[in-house]
Amino acid sequence: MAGSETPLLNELEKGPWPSFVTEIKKMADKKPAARDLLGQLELSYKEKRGHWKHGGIVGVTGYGGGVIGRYSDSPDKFPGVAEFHTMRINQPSGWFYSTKALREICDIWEKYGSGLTNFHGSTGDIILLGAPTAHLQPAFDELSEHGYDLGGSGSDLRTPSCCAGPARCENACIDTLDICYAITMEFQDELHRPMWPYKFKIKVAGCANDCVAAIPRADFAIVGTWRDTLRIDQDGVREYAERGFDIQGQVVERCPTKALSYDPAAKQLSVRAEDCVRCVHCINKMPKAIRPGVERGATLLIGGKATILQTAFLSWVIVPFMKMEPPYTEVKELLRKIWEWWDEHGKMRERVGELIYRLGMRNFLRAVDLPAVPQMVFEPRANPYIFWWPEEIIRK
Amino acid sequence: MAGSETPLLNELEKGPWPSFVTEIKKMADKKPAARDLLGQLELSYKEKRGHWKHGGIVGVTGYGGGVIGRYSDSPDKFPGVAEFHTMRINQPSGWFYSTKALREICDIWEKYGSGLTNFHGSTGDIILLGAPTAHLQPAFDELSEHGYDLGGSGSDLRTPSCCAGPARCENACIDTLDICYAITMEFQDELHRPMWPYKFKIKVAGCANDCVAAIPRADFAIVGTWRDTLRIDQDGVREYAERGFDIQGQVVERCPTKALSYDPAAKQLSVRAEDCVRCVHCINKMPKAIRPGVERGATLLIGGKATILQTAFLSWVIVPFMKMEPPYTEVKELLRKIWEWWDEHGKMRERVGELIYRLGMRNFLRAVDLPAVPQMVFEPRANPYIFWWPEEIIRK
Amino acid sequence: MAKTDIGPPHYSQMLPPIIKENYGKWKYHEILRPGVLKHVSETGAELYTVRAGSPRLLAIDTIREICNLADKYCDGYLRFTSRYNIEFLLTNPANIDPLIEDLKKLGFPVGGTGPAITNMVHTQGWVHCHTPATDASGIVKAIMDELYDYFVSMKLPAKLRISLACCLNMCGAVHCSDIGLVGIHRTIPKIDHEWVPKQCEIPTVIASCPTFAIRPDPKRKSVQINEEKCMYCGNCYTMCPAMPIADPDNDGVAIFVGGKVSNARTAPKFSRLAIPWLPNNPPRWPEVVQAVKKLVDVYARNAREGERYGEWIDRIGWETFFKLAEIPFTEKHIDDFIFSVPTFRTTTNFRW
Amino acid sequence: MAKTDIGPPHYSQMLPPIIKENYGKWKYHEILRPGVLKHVSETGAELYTVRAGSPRLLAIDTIREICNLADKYCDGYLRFTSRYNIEFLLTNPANIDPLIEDLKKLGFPVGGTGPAITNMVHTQGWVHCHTPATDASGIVKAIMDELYDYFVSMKLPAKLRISLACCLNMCGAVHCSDIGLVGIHRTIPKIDHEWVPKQCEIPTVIASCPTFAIRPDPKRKSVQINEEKCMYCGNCYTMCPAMPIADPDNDGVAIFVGGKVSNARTAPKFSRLAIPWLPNNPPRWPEVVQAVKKLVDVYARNAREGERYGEWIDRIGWETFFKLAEIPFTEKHIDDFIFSVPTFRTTTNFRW
Ligand code: SRM
Ligand code: SRM
Ligand code: SRM
Ligand code: SRM
Ligand code: SF4
Ligand code: SF4
Ligand code: SF4
Ligand code: SF4
Ligand code: SF4
Ligand code: SF4
Ligand code: SF4
Ligand code: SF4
Repeated sequence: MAGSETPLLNELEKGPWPSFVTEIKKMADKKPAARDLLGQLELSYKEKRGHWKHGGIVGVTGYGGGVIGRYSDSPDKFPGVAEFHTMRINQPSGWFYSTKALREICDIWEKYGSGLTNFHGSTGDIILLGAPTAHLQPAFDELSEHGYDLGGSGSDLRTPSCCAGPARCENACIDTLDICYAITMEFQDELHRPMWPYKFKIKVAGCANDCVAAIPRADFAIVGTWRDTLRIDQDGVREYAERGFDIQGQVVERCPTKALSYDPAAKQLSVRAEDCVRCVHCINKMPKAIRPGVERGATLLIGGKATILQTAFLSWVIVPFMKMEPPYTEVKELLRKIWEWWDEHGKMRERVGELIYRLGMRNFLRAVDLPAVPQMVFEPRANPYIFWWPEEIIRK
Repeated sequence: MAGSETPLLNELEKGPWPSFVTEIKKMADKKPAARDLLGQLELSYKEKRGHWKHGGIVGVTGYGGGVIGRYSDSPDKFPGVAEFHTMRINQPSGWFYSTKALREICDIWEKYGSGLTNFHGSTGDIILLGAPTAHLQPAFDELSEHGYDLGGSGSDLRTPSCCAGPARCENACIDTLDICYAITMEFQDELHRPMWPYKFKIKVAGCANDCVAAIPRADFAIVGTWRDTLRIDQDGVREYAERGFDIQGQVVERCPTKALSYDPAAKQLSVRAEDCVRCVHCINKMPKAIRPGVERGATLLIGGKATILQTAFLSWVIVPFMKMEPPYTEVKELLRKIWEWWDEHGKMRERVGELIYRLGMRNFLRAVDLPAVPQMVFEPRANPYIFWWPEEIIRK
Repeated sequence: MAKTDIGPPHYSQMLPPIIKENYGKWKYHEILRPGVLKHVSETGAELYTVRAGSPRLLAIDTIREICNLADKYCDGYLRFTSRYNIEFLLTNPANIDPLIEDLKKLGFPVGGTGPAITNMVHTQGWVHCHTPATDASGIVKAIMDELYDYFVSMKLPAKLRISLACCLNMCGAVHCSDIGLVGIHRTIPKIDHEWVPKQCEIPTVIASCPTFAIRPDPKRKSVQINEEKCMYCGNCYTMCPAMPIADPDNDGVAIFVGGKVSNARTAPKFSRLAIPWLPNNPPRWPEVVQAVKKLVDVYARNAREGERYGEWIDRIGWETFFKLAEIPFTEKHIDDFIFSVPTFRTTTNFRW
Repeated sequence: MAKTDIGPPHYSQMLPPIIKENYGKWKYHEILRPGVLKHVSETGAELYTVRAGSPRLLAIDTIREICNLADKYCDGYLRFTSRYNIEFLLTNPANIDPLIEDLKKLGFPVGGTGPAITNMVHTQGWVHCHTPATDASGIVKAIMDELYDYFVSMKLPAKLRISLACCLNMCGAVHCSDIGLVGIHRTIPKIDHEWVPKQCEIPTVIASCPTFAIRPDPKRKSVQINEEKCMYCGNCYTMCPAMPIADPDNDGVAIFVGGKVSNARTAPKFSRLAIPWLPNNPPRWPEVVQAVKKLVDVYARNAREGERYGEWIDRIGWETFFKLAEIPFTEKHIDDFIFSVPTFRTTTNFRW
């Protein structure tokens, strides 16, 4: 496609950062969809507004989600994107790939789609951008043949995701990849056939750094932690000290609970275990000297979501510590109980966090059979609006 | 009254703290009201419930408030408290009294009431506890003759109150007594004739210690502060140091913004003025060495209230700094604007803070003509639910 | 007819000469001993204050006795504090001891200054109010007896302020107290369907409910309460006498901790739920008194010098507080009203 | 027919041998230089990672080129990060430089590690979505060009994460970013009363409005919007195509700052409003780019080592932030939605 037709977009080929315009152009000669996408996008740039029609339901046999229907509002001008649906493909845990796998996907998308992708969507799926309705089923069939499946969309379980975890990180307190895979496999039906009040997202982070943004971005966050004491290697401490690293200023004073103390003469660091809240800051700063404890598991949090409707929520603690061992029965059962309660009480488009807000943690905890613990709150209630269960009332 | 009739209450005459039961008993022989109060109270202690009827509207000519009607639910058993109304008398600023004044009040209450009082009610009034309906007007007449007036009750301005301030405190940055008096006098009509959606309370504190609990307990809090730098007397600092006072630990490290630094060798304390938030902690700890600055005025806050309906609010900043000089025109005008807006938009029983919550600070600030400043918030909004004024919209 | 709108007497009539002369000129103060303050003026003048604890509910005869003392030692002036204590204002330090002796004879303790427990802000209770869920003066007396020693000494880590309100209206404004006690109900109002239409404005009653638990009952021209939504605040009863809520067996006291009023160091803080309910057990509420005592003791033992109750908890975390205080944490401690979400712990940073 | 519900390929198929062997055994890591990590295993094995920036929107031909490099240097394995970057996993450190050379030729920058700016999380914008208030990829490209230097170096006080969502649905989940950009509308939806009854479920539309601005219009079997209550979130449009809200002149971008995701030191934090609106000015959004640049610079200049954006603001206070950043504070910065009250400053403790 001649650059002269997209003067505005061409501006975005300048500069050092790799350009998505260049990417679209790469496919524009081979793929009318890519060419017309460029044209329609140029129009959007000119008019400062989108040119996609509202919604549109498309899909593949046996699935209620996984494909986002998209139609141009100017199909005459841009016939290549008259139908430009997106397929969400469930990524492998931790976004690890063999080049073989990636090439397979590319080949399939060359055949059926625009040749454009997102690696990845912000929920974590592989996004195959733009195919006409008629190509969806054959594309899916071939993907399936090669071992790929659709991710979530609609009011279902969304594609779970996880950080690199034990595959590439010393902080990992849980096997994020395996947990993510096990949960994804266990709940294929929930993932593929929308049936809930709204979407439900699960993310698994190996430690409190939360490299996968589980707490802000998942309805259910699984975050690795430990229950004993972090491990300090005093030789490592000495190494940092001798390198001139400011242990007192950068580590000890930044410990949120002042759980650390440093003896500069002896070059020794010590921790008061009962005060450590496992924020991993000291580990981040001195990975050669400090490591998580050995009695490991996860903290489970619930309710995270973006701003619609009742503003964004961050997930909050519901289980301070759970052992995480295959087949992860405990967490799976908890998820089932949560969904059952949410499904029964949730209004349409009500995220689980919003439902808990509406009905109160007391009802949630009772329904899913979890004990209330102070770890669930920053601080207890300030108001005296306390509810009592019927059995607590004295009847004479 | 024979102690044998009140076995439960008698228990409350034991112990070192002065006993209210003893106080009631003191009047019981002279006053049937006090005697029957004791009787009814004993009954309450036995049955674990109150014995006053619900409400009852009584008053004195020309006033819509200032008297709380109260009727016994067992007038036959306790005729002395069949009618047991309370008069709220506006206290003098700062609760300072001459004994002459107190004796006058006692004499009047001996004549018309139960002889029982509260010094003071928790809004700040003198509470004259218990008089029959027929005595209210004559009691008021005589009080008025001696220079006393009623305080507030109902949906009106409540009796303003203030801390000891410049009368007895070196921290006072404003003349709390005079401001309290001036406001009370200016708004006599608002105080005495209920006409608003709900009550409105004003409290005046001389400094951030807020010894009158203005921020939690007043809809409108006036709190003294200064705009320049606090004053440090290094001789005073030396004195504390030499006395062995832990300046570093008790003062410098507790400064919320770490604005102070101490040189133990020179025994010198210094402050980074731009970081001082005038919390007065250092002044509290070292009153001989540190004093407020000299450019003084008040921070004004709005919205404080107890828990009904929408939970308790603490007042929040609406004017970071206002000079406070007689006749306090600026603050009076601001109050008028606030009331006008509240009166126009408030629902019945909606405190001004709740109204602002419902309609948004943007509408409040516009109505009362105050500029938005970051001092009004701990932190800006986290949601993108931003409203725009019609004039800000681009219309082509 | 009496004059109206004359307002209170001008404060200047109520100030002793030393205060008039040194008004706004105070330079610093010292606490000479529990209950005794010395304020020094820029002019060099010295004012001595003796603070005496008061039951607040005072017979006029007692006030007259107090006046006698003020006449004898203080040139006929005195004041009350924002927490009901009586302050005698002296110019002659030699009068301090005799005054304190005389106060002792009258049964008034001297103290409440500095790192101490001072008088409890409180309310009417069964003495005068129509909506209480508990008494006020009685519990206050019982608690102050128990904590008396903390009033007459200065041995706490910091000031400790206790307040009590006898119902959710919270006239004691206990919501920002180091320890706040609130009378609460635990059962829903009993609706008198005959009287509701006669005595109450239905829309007002409906609007009075914070949790929208009340709906109209058009058939009976009355209202209905959704039991699951009612948290027994009693506000509907305030608006409608035909919905009494008192229940002797189930009414009682909830205890909140960690609030503060001052801006010193940290912003004012709300008190937060420690103990959801203790029974009304007059005349001396032993369960409540012991709970408060224990709450004071655990603070006294564990907080650092200068740390208010809530500042101490901020440092150690609520999870540690509940452990140290040996109070079970329940779902009741978790907020479920409008501003609940910001209180939920949205981090893995916590102690075990 | 194709198999359904087979799920994703098992991750073990996707891991290079060195990772399989050292799975769960990593001991520590070092950042060798911007974009290059070294992980050391308990077994002594060393894994090198080279991180390359990606536009996220990738042509299959580009993916194939990336695969070529992974075949050449990494035994045929690679991964993507949670922020769209490409990570090459090497066992031989001698391959690092050649790989980086090859990446340069393909136009991929190496960096994004440590105290740097990494890739922007973002969304579809005009490329694929139907509800955007701004584009996504275009602004991201313009911003990353401007901040390129911060990607390929490690000279910031700490990690700085920028995200963008093209409408209030916030698919980019920008709400906890050091700098978060959100496409916003500023005018109310235009109701097509002919189509509303045909295309939309009225009760659903009414329920979709966070501020209860929508009420039924029974006459027209449509809905009405209360202008004063509408804050242009577009959620009704999501539910009802007959209520389009896009407005080229008034749509634009709001910028939030100070959020974070990690629990390191401090709990995760929401980003908070810095700049309420900047216009959509394609192709390169100069106003937005300059604003972000300035926000980065003021942080880079003023924050202390190790301080995230929000931690820096916590220390200096928002009042100082607005001064330093030279951003006017307006009533728009003051929250007026459900959880507003806890954000109001209920203390006199503030800076001038
Ligand atoms: C593709 C993707 C953006 C991207 O470019 O990466 C996306 C795209 C859309 N999202 Fe999203 N969301 C995507 C991740 C998110 C995230 C981020 C996340 O999952 O971490 C969020 C915020 C987190 C959350 O779930 O709260 C998100 C919050 C929403 C919302 C608001 C939900 C809420 O409760 O606040 C909507 C609105 C809705 O569901 O009606 C929405 C709706 C949409 C729709 C389906 C538009 C619509 O109104 O129906 C978008 C389709 C765009 C298109 O044409 O392709 N999308 N959406 C992301 C999914 C890719 C993937 O599967 O990997
Ligand atoms: C006498 C006093 C308590 C005391 O023993 O000190 C008192 C007593 C009553 N208050 Fe109060 N309030 C008193 C200070 C307060 C305070 C404290 C303060 O002002 O600092 C508060 C909390 C602060 C606030 O205003 O929010 C307070 C919050 C209430 C409320 C709840 C208002 C709210 O918006 O949350 C009510 C209920 C109502 O107004 O319907 C209430 C209602 C009442 C009523 C009138 C009962 C009623 O339901 O109508 C009580 C009459 C008791 C009686 O029979 O004497 N009272 N009331 C205080 C007034 C004495 C005085 O004038 O000095
Ligand atoms: C007399 C009184 C003012 C009045 O107009 O009546 C008063 C007087 C003084 N207060 Fe106060 N405060 C008085 C109620 C309060 C209140 C209100 C309340 O408790 O309801 C507060 C807020 C309490 C809170 O934060 O919860 C209060 C918080 C303070 C503080 C801050 C303490 C802190 O660190 O948080 C100081 C500073 C100090 O003591 O170091 C202070 C300091 C003072 C000083 C030292 C001021 C001075 O230089 O004269 C006075 C003697 C203090 C003492 O008792 O140790 N005053 N002070 C009140 C005495 C009440 C009583 O009878 O006990
Ligand atoms: C590769 C990746 C995980 C993945 O599965 O994809 C990853 C990898 C690492 N992260 Fe991360 N983080 C990754 C996204 C995140 C995210 C999520 C996000 O940004 O959306 C966060 C939360 C960000 C936030 O708080 O807003 C995140 C917060 C951290 C932190 C905490 C920083 C802090 O002090 O707040 C550390 C610790 C550190 O760097 O000292 C960390 C540390 C690390 C370490 C050092 C862990 C390790 O020992 O291997 C890895 C290299 C760090 C580096 O880039 O400097 N990682 N890390 C993600 C790379 C994204 C990218 O392409 O740039
Ligand atoms: S979340 Fe923790 S375990 Fe996972 S990649 Fe980040 S630092 Fe490693
Ligand atoms: S992990 Fe965090 S809380 Fe624990 S010692 Fe290290 S810095 Fe402190
Ligand atoms: S508020 Fe300040 S000025 Fe008033 S009495 Fe207390 S310390 Fe003194
Ligand atoms: S007044 Fe408060 S903020 Fe200012 S220097 Fe003193 S302790 Fe610090
Ligand atoms: S708190 Fe309740 S019961 Fe007590 S005085 Fe106030 S309104 Fe009456
Ligand atoms: S007691 Fe309170 S919550 Fe219950 S119905 Fe009455 S107003 Fe509503
Ligand atoms: S943020 Fe909004 S416009 Fe952007 S992809 Fe998500 S739903 Fe679409
Ligand atoms: S745009 Fe949002 S606020 Fe406005 S009417 Fe629609 S849903 Fe309501």
